[in-house]
Order: sequence, then C-alpha cells, then structure tokens
Amino acid sequence: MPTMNMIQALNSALDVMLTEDPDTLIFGEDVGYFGGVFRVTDGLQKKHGLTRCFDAPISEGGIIATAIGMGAYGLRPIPEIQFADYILPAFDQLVSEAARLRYRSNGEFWAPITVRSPYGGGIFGGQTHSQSPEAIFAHITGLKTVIPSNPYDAKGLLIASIEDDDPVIFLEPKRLYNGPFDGRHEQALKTWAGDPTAEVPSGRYTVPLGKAAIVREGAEATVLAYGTMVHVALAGIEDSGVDAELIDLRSIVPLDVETIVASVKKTGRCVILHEASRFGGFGGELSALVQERCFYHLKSAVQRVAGWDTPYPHAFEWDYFPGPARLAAALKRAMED
Amino acid sequence: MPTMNMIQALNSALDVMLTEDPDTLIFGEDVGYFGGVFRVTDGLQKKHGLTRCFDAPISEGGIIATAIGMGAYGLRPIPEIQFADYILPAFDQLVSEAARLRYRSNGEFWAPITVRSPYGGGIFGGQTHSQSPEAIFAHITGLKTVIPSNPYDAKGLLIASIEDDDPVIFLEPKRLYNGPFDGRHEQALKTWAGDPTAEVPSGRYTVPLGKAAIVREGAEATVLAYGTMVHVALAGIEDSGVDAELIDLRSIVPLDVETIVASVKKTGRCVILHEASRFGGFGGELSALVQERCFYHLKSAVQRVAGWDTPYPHAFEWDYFPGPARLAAALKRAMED
Amino acid sequence: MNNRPPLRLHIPEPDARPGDTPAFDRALIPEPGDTRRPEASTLEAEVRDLPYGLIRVLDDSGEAKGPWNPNLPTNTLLAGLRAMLLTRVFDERLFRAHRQGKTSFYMKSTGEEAIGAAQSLFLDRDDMCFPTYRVLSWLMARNYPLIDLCNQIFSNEKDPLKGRQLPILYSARKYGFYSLSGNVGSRFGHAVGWAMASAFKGGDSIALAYIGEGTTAEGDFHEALTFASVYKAPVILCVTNNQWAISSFSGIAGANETTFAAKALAYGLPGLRVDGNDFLAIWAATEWAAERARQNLGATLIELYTYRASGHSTSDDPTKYRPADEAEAWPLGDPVERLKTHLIGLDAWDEDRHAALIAELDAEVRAAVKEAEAVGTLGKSKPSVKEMFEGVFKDPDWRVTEQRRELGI
Amino acid sequence: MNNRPPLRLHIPEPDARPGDTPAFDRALIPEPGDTRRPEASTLEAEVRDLPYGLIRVLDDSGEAKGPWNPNLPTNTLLAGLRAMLLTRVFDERLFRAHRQGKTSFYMKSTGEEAIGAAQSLFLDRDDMCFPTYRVLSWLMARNYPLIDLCNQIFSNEKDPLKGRQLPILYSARKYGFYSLSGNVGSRFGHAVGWAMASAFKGGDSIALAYIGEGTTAEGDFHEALTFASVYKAPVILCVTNNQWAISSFSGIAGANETTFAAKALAYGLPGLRVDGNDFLAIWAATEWAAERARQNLGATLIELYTYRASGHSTSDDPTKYRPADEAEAWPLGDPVERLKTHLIGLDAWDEDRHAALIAELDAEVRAAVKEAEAVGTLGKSKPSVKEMFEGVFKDPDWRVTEQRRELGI
Ligand SMILES: Cc1ncc(C[n+]2csc(CCOP(=O)(O)OP(=O)(O)O)c2C)c(N)n1
Ligand SMILES: Cc1ncc(C[n+]2csc(CCOP(=O)(O)OP(=O)(O)O)c2C)c(N)n1
Ligand SMILES: [Mg+2]
Ligand SMILES: [Mg+2]
Repeated sequence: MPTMNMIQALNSALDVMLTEDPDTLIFGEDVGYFGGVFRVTDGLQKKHGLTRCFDAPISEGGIIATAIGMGAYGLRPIPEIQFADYILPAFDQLVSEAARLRYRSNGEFWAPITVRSPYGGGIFGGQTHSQSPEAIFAHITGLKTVIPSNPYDAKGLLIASIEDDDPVIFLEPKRLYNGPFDGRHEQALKTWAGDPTAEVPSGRYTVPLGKAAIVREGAEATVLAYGTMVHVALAGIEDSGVDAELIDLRSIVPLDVETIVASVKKTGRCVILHEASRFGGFGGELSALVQERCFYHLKSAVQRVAGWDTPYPHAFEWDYFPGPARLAAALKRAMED
Repeated sequence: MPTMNMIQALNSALDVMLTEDPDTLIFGEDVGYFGGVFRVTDGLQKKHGLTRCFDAPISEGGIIATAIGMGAYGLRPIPEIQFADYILPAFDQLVSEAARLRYRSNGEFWAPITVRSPYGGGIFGGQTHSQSPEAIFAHITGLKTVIPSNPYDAKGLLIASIEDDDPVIFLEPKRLYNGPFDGRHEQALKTWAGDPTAEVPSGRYTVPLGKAAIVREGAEATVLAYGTMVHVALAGIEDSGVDAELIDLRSIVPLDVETIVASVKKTGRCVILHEASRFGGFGGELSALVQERCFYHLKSAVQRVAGWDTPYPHAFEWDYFPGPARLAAALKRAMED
Repeated sequence: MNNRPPLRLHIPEPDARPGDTPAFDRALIPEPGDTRRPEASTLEAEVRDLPYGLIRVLDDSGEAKGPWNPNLPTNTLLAGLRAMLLTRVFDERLFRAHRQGKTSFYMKSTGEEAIGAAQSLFLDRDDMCFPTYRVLSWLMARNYPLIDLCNQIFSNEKDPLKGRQLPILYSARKYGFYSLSGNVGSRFGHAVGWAMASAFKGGDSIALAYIGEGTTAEGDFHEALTFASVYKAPVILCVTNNQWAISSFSGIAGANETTFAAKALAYGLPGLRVDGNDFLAIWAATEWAAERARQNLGATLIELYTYRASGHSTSDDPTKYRPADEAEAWPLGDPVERLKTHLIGLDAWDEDRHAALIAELDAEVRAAVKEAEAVGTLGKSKPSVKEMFEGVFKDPDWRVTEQRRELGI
Repeated sequence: MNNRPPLRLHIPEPDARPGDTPAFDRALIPEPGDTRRPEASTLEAEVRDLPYGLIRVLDDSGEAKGPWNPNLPTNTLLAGLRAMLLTRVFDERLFRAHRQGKTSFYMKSTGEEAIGAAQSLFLDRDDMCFPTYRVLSWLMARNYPLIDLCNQIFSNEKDPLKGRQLPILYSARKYGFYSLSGNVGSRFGHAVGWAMASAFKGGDSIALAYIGEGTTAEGDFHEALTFASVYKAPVILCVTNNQWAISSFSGIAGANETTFAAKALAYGLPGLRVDGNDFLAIWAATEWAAERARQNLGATLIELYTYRASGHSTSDDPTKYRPADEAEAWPLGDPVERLKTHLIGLDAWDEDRHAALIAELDAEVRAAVKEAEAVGTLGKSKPSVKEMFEGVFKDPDWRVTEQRRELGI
C-alpha cells in the first residue's frame, strides 16, 4: 500500500473522483496549473484537463455561488477556498443558499458541493491564516462539516463528502498536511512516514460521515477532539498519566453523539479540546450535549480546553495554541474534582 | 414620562444621539426619507438633515465597510441592516475588519460602529425574515452583541452601544416592536401601553452593556433568556408552576456571567431558552458555562429549549417557535430529575 | 494655506417626492430606431455605445419600428398578451387575498409583465431562468398551474413547497424556474454556474438571470458578472430597472451616474439597454443575447428599463415616498396597453376580444383561488408538521429525528 | 432539430508558461502623448476613452513627454528615486532575513516601487492611504522609521503592533497608512467610508486606496465603487495591475476581456489607465484624480499597469507557473531604472551618485536590521504575553482577564 502524507491522500481522493465521476470538477484560487498553494491539486489539471481543475478569480463568494449553480445543474463541484479564514466572504452563499436550497425548493434543487479549505494554526500564519471557523458552520442547519486528522481518513472522508448529496465544508488541518503534530512545537518536525494512517489505498474507498473514531481506549475520562487537536490530545493524555479515552469526531455535522455518550457514560469525565476560541465555540455544544445526556454519570464538570478569546496572535502562537500541557492540566483537574 | 413602544424608544435613542453627538450618523436601506421599513428612523432625516440619516445601496457588505471607514476616521456610524438575515453578506466585514481592527493595529484604528438589525421570528416572515444569528456573532472575538427585550432597555442599551468604542451588533426583536409577545399566538395582540418598561424618559440615559436583569426572582430554577424569549419565559414559568428566577441577559457579549452563576448556585437548576436552532446555538455556551461554574450546585441537567435544527419554516412558525409550553415542560422535567 | 473648498457629502435625492409633480426629465429615452442593431457576433469593443442607447420597437402609437423589430407572428404576440394579462389579473386578486388575511405576504409585478412573458416564450424549455420575485409572468407564459401558485401562496396542505417557504418564493424546475429565496441577488451567480455547467457538459441549454436595479449594488452582482466574463458563460444577465427599490429611488444604486447597462463595460461584455415595457424590444434583445450565448460568445448584460407601478409588496405604501401619480407620468407607459395597441393596429385584436380575454382569465384565476381556498388559507390548513423536519439534508440526521419525537409527531 | 454548436467551457490561459518565450503581444501600450489629458473637471461622459488609453510620460529613452508631464522639480524626482531605491534595498535584505529564519513571512514589491512613492509624495500628510501589502514605498517616501519596520517583521519585543499581526501587515496612522490585514480587498470600502466621513465633517483631506488586479474580483471592490459613485466620495481608487495574483495571470480576473480602468465605466466614474512603472505618469494621474476629489467632483478609478517582478511572497516560486525571464521581457521596464535615466537625462543625476545612494541606503537598512536583531528575531524575542490579551476590546472583559490568569500571567 502506498504511503501518503495528507496532501497526497487528498490529492489521491480528488484524482479518484475526477477519474470515476465525469460530473466532478475542481476550481479555486491557484488550483489549476500551479496545483494550489498547498499543492493539494498538483498535477490534476495536467492529467484531467483544463475544465476539470482550473483557477478561479479571487472571489470566494463568486466561487461558492458558481459551485451552487453547477451543483443545481447536476454536477458535483469541489471548490477550494485557499484558507478557511477566507470563507467568510462566501458565508451568505453557504448559509442562505447552499444550506437552504434543498429545503426551500422541496427537493427540486440541491447543492452537492464540497468546499475544501485548509484551516487552523500552528504555522505562524497570524490572524488570517490560522483561524478555526467550524463553530459558525456547525450552527447552520443544512451544512455538514467534516474535519480529518490523518491521511487515511482525509482521503476516505473527502470521497464520502464529494459523493454526499448535501453541501459539505471540508476543513483540512493545514498543520497536519506534512506530518502529525502533537503541539510539542519545540521538537523536530515529524513526517507521516511510518504512521499507520499514512498507509493509504490508491483506489476508491470511503470513511463514512458521522462516525467518530476511538483513537485511544481509556477508562477514566473521555477526551473529544478533531483535526490537529487529536494529536495534541494524545500527547496531553500521555503527559497527564490519566487513562483517558480519545475520540476523534471526524465530522462535527453529522455528529456521532452515540459514540460520545457511550464513552462518557463509561468514563464519567469529559474534556473537550479545540483550537478555536472558547466562547461560543463548538466545545459549548459538545459540553451541553454531554451534560444533557450523561448528567447522572458525570463525576466532574465537563471541561473545555480551547484557544483564548482573542484573535489569533502571530507572535504568541504557542501561548494561544491549546497544547498538551493545558489538556493534561484539565484532565488532572477532572480527576481531582 | 412618555409612553413608548420599542420602535419609538429606539427612535428616541437615535434622535438623542443625533442631537448630542455631531459625529453620529445613520444609514441603511430605506432609512432616510422613508424612515425604515419598521419606521425606527422615522422623521430623523427631516429633523437632522440629509447627511445625518440617509438611504444606502442594497449592499450590506458595502454598508458595513463604509461604516468601518467612517469609524476609523472618527465618526460613530449607526448603520441599519434591514433584517438580521441580511447581515450575512457583511459577515466578513464584521469579523475580519470591524472586530479585529483595534487589536491588529495596536489601537491605532478602531470601529466604534453600532449595527442595528431587527431579528427573530413570530411574524410569519419565513426563512429569511425570521432568523436569530446571535450565536455566530458571540463566537467572534472583538464583537459585542446586545439584545433588548423592552422599550426602556432598548433605548438605554442603544445609547450605551452607540457610545461604546467597540463594534456592537444590536439585535432588535422585531416581534416586540409594537408590543410584548409571550408566545401565546392565539391570543389578541398586546401593545406596550400600560407596561412599566414602556415608560421611557425622553432624554439621554444608558443601560450598561454586560449587566443582566433579574426579571423575576425565584428559588427553584433559573431561566436564561434574551429578546422575545424573556416574555415567553415569563409565560412558561407561569404555566409551569415552578418558582423560577428569570434572567434577561440583555447583552450576550459582554455576558454577565456573575449574575447567572449566582442565580444557578442559588436555585440549582437551569433552563436556557432561545429562538435560534439548538445545535451550535448560544445555549451551548451558556450551558457549558453554567455547568463549569456550578457543577456541584446542579440538581438536574442544564436544559436547552430552542428552535429546531431546521431552517425557519413559514407555515410551521408555531411548531418551530419555542413557546411557553415547551419551556414549562422543560422546567417540570428539571424539577423531576 | 490652501484655497480648497470644504468637502461636502453628497446624498442623491429623487426629482420628485409626494406632493411634487412627477419628473422624468432626466430619463434618457430615444425614439425606436435610434439605437442601432449590430450583428450579434460583433466584438464588445465595437458595441460600447449600446449601453447608452435604448432598444425600442413599439413607438408611442403602437407601431413596430426600427432594426430591432423581431417581426413576430401574431400568435406569439397573443400568447405574450395573454401571459401578461393573466399575471396582472392574478396579482390583483391575490393582493386582495392578502388584505383578507388569506396569506402572509404578496408582491405584484404590475407594469413589468412584459419582461418575464417575452423571455419565457422566447427561450427553450431546457433553458433555466433564475428569477426575482417579480417575474411571475415567466410562469404564466408557460402555463404553470394556477392552483399550485395559490396553494403556495396560502401555505396550505397542498403547497408544493410544503409550507417551508414564504408565499410567492416559488420553485418550478420543470418550468425552467429556479428556486427563489428572500435574499435578493444571491442567486445571480448561480445562473452563471448553471450556464458554465451546461458548457462543461457540452450541452446546449443556456441560463437567464434577473436582478433588481437596487440589488446591483450587492457584491453578488459583480462576482456573477466577473465569472460570466472570465469563463464566457452562456448566460443572459438581466437588470430589471424598475427605478425603485422599496422606498429608494434608483439613484441610490447609482442611476444618476450612468446606466445599468453600462456596468457591462466593466467586464468587457456587451450591454444592452432596453425598453422594458416593450414586449417586442425585450424579445429582440433577448434573441440577440441568446445568439451570442449559443455561439459560445459568452454573456450579455441587459438592462430592462421599466417602472414599478405598484407598491413594493403588501407591506408597502409607495405614496409615502413618491408622487402618487408617478406611474401615470412614466413615459414608457403600460406594457399591456402597448402590446394591445400594437395588436389592434395589426388588426389582430380589438377591444371586445380584449375585454373577453380579461373576463376569461379572471374566471380562471377565481376558480383556482376558490379551489385553493377550499384546501385552506394561511393558518387554516398547512402541510403535515412532519414536513418541517424533512429536507434539511437528503436523509434526516438524529437531531431532527429526535426533535420530531420531542414534538410528538 | 436545431443546428446549434455544442457549448464549451472556456478557461483562460496565459500566453506563456515556463519554458515558453515571454509574450506581451496582447499588452496595449501606446506611446507617451497618445493619451489625451482633458481638464480634471471634465464630465465622465466626455472621458470614456481614457480607460482604453495609457497615460505615460517617460518614453523609452527616459524623456518626459506629452500632456501628462507634471513638470516636477528635481528634488521631488530625487525624493521619489530615494524612496523607491530604499524600498528595493530593504525588500532584498528582509527577504533574505526570511531565508535565514528571522521572520515568518515577507513580501517584496519589486517593480512596483514607483506607485507608493509617487502617491505618498504627492498627497498631503492628512490624506489617508488604504494600502495593500505591496506599497511599502508609501512609508519609505514619508521616512517611516526603518527600525519600526524591522521590529514588526521580526515580531520582537519592540514590534509596534505588539506581536499581534503577521510581518509586513503594518499600521501607521501618523504616516497616513491604514491598518493592513491578511484578507485582500476588505479595506477598499473603508477608504470610501473614510472619505465620506471627511466630506461629512467638511474637512479637506481625501483618501486613496489600493487593490490588486486579482482582488478586483471580490464583491468588496464593487461595493466600494458603488458607494464612492453614489455619494461622490473624495477618494482615489487604485488597481495595481501587476498582472499576477500568486500563480493566476490577470486573465483570471478578466484582463483578457477589457482593461481594469474600464471598470470605472460601470459607476459613471472616470477611469485612468496609467503606466505604473512611470513615476511621472503616476504623479500626474494622481494629481488629476485628487483635483476632482478636492473639488467635490467625486472618485476616480486608476489602473496602474505594472508587473510583479518577484515572487508573490516568501512562500512562492514563480518559475513554477511563468517563464523565468518574463520580468525582463516586460515592455514597461523597471521603474527605478526609468526614473534614474530620466534624472541623468536632466543632468541632475549620474551613475556614481546612484551607486553612492544605494550604498548609503544599504548601510541604513543594515543598521536598522542589526538594531532590530539585537532586540531579537522571530521566536527569540517577543512582546510581553500580556499583549495577547490586550486590545480585543477597548477595555478587557472577564473572559480575557480570567484567561490571562489561567495562563498565569
Ligand atoms: C440581501 C438582502 N438585503 C435586503 C433585502 C430587503 N429587500 C427586499 S426587496 C428589496 C428591494 C430590492 O429592490 P430591487 O433590487 O430594485 O428590486 P425590485 O423590488 O424593484 O424588483 C430589499 C432591500 C433582502 N431581501 N435581501
Ligand atoms: C479574501 C482573501 N482571499 C484569498 C487570499 C489569498 N491571497 C493572498 S494574496 C492573493 C493574490 C492577490 O493578488 P492581487 O490582488 O493581484 O495582488 P498582488 O499580490 O498581485 O499585489 C491571494 C489569492 C487572501 N489573502 N484573502
Ligand atoms: Mg427595483
Ligand atoms: Mg496582482
């Protein structure tokens, strides 16, 4: 089986879909001849032709509007937004149009689009190349939001997203593109080589949307994470000495609430980890759900470890970033309470 | 003291500010000669002149961008977005610019703008004249979000918002413009006449941002609400027979977490009520905060009563709307648990 | 030190407000024949005068004139007249239904009926139109069932959109009519995407989109035109300039500075300015643009210059912000009257037949309204509440399933 | 049944890719003097040809020609040359600092230095510029302290923006330089708002904004122009058409269809197309536009036609998508060389003085870099972590106060 980093796995997913489904096409800023600023679409224009993978004007609203129209026609467009921070100019298109088209037209039209976008920090990208906007998508009825944490899932989830008949926001943790990252930023860079999840089949397969993965089994506490934070959580659990169960949500809509609830009922403790600012973040929803469904099983308060309630601050990347130490501390607090 | 409905109270706040501060100005779709589709700016152009209150192109992004530039110059613009559903095309301006300008420029520039917008349902406005988008604003570091529930607060909070040096989203519960509404939609329309909060001073006064109001004291449970839902909550509490304390948050950022926590510590139970869809809504944040800070005081799970996870459905307004019956049921559940 | 005048902020205002005499002196209205008709295949660089002209065919006496005359057969003209009249009759009756509390909302397209009627009749069944709320005549020209319109407007049990959408925000895929929504402008770019998809598939159907002149100020407008231009999308992009956007006159959207057709120049696209109350001119301009699109020559922007003769919607009272008699003073008249006069001039029509047709259409509309009323009007009948939870996604997820249970249905 | 050709989707492509010979045959470049200079007060309807011309002053031999020659005093020309050279020297050195790991990011403006230099020198201290990341020369022309630039770039303890912002996204209010951010285009409309505010207050300062040609595709661009046009805002709106947007050639933004200056026609604004590598032409066009703004005649759109001679940023390698020698083939040359040649032609400059100036500027830059390095480079020094929590709001709320405590600071 080939070994792939996350970029290659995503590229392979796109290649498979362009090959298998003539109604798929890719467009976005710099994705054509050049292959994307993160190289995810590298070689696809050359292999599949100009109209299957091409450059778009710098106009995120226009990109999504165009994709919706194509989707309504019957295609399966896979637009790229260069950084998740730049999805915001297209927010109205995603919310008022993509998410609502099926419902309001009683199924006459729908938008089977998959919006790929790199998100998250850890790369010294500063305020507008680092944000994690998943919470604002999670609240929008009619949108799905998928976030892989490793090459195998990235490919399988991306194919599942493209084949899905509803609009999907597919957020790629850019800090994981070239290797896993557990938040120990002082350490040497790792690559995906040798990681079991970097064994990626070259053909088509899917990882279903809405199924979380139990990354580590544990008895004393449950940690909920997604994207880069899955790796940070593993490191934090290690540091804490707590026998925690780690759940990688993989998609936040649809959310695998069953797996979450079963785990917390088992462990009695829960810590939620995300990189976005805490206030109003997706952690609030998770905390509320866990508490509503596991109230009598909870031995201590559900805790949230997250980015601070500030913009993403360039020089303070590692002060802002919720690293393993903060997770470990929360886990210990959870055990003490 | 004059009696005012919410429209008149808001109009009075604007009139006071246009009179007292020559750097204030109002613009938005149809706000000028016509006075706004809800009449909130009625008469202001005539009284204060063409450049103090004027019509804007149908371009929410342009309206907010223009307001930010004026704010950076040194004015205090008070743009109106005709319906909160139509704030979305301006979302990038609000998030990437208004909310971040002060931080990223180290205080060289800031955007002291107050974006007024009618929000919420209960008026048979269908999908795009009924939404409650507060959760997506609450998550944005750098934005304040204020939501009055009665004429007195509306005027005082609006003046405080305009005088505030940070960007404020000021959401006006349009169902309350002409009278209080407790969700009992079968009953005759009420007006504000006779309501104590309709006694509104004609001059300048403020209601500070970040201070919740205890609308009803109670010992058995705490209900958190804002906007229209304050009135619905009162009715639901009545119906339930539970001696609940009702807190009107008035602003969700800044949030008066002290008042919330003190109340829940006293009552041991908490139900959160909002009209927006439940998943990813602001109720999740409130639930998480309460649980984090009152865990050992909670006698039953914090509950959320909210709109369903569907778009706002025209014909099913009263099936979607979280009315008093649903709140009462949640309160009873909270007591039983 | 400097002798600069102080700057002052300019706020545009209309020439007439309530109480004033209507003023259309600034309206740029040449005679039929004054605006040339180049070949449809002409390069954009050769047609940069067109956005400043006005394509007209019917003159004030109802005669068809000039190079844009499409020379239509009488039965096409009659089909157009019928669609326009049906729209008007329907609008009148359903507007009244709102006053009677039968629906939550209604919007008329009075004075603008020629637009949808001509373009709907001209385009093919496989072409797709991306409407605004003011082109009911598109559906009327294609004989969309009146009963379905009425059921949607009453949000009753038989509402084809299952009670999920505001009245009049129709969706009718089989009639080439894309799903409407309350946000203005946000579907303009969908037309471009749809047209690009058709080109991508090597198909032969094209798209047509509408946007109000007020809404051209949205970023969506610019983005749609940019994509249409860059990818030479086979799409016809129409600005219906009815001179009002709720209470804002078109100057608030820039009409005092240039024409809406001139916005085409920003994208290297041909821009046509057309008498929007002239069925024949609309037809001819659409034909010209469609020929370009079908020949892979790309998009055209068409400004349809018309006048919103009624209020914005049932929530509006236009006498609050414009002279009550402004509609009557509008120089381009009433599209129905103009087509009727033309047909009479051709000896293909007369007052009696006209009156009979109105009576016939009125009976049709009454019958449909009655049938829908029997199903139920707003609040008296609605689709099963289950429908509220359907269609959020293709397949329901646990949230709506649980919530449905919570609601006990 | 029909004999229509199948539709096909058109994707524009540049004339040359790596390995090809650079091709500028399509570039529309008339000679200096070919483009007329109407009075600045001329009506827009009378200047609709200008967007299709090209305002040039310096000819290929460095001589100043034609009606747009601003006839500047030598010391102004020398100030411009200095600002441009300083920008270039600084760019070179700080770009290298990135390669040495001293900063996370850098962007050069090589080939585009004339733009900010001329406009910064021409406009008043109270006027405000709304920059892109590619107009460092604006600050250089106003003697912004190099040490502050370096500290910001190194995100060190003395970073004037307190470590909160990406390198080079400066803010310098006192220098008429508005806060930059990573999102492209989103501040274009702020310039219009600022200018409207100035007019509202009856002031006399005007605004100038930049946007890249690629970014003109954003809705922000259209919205800014719409507001500028409707309210006759005293603002100069500049498109720096450097022909590339990262890897996308300008055709992806519509350059194959028309000029960027022609976008002015959509708003009834004058549009000037200007040789962006010609210090004198930029000066003259800005003067014309400023005169309009200051006379309450409203906004002007200026396209500055130039070429991005370097890569997009430190993250980019342009040889991956365009011929390596494309910059050399670019017909409008190097703005520094052109101004230098002009000055030499005037006998106001010579090669020796030029070399000496470069050496002097290089020493200045080195000294500033050294001083900043002594404070610290990326990761070696940073402002107090407290700064992360400051300035979210004017006054901190309980969240950041608690979180600061949680972080133990
Ligand atoms: C995004 C958005 N902003 C504002 C509105 C409110 N609104 C509804 S119709 C309308 C006026 C539209 O005017 P125009 O585009 O000229 O179309 P017309 O009604 O004249 O056909 C406005 C402002 C809306 N529906 N959507
Ligand atoms: C809203 C937004 N979308 C995308 C990007 C990514 N991006 C950064 S620079 C750039 C290219 C801009 O090109 P152009 O406007 O021509 O300016 P230039 O770099 O040539 O000066 C892009 C796409 C961004 N920063 N912001
Ligand atoms: Mg209109
Ligand atoms: Mg560029």
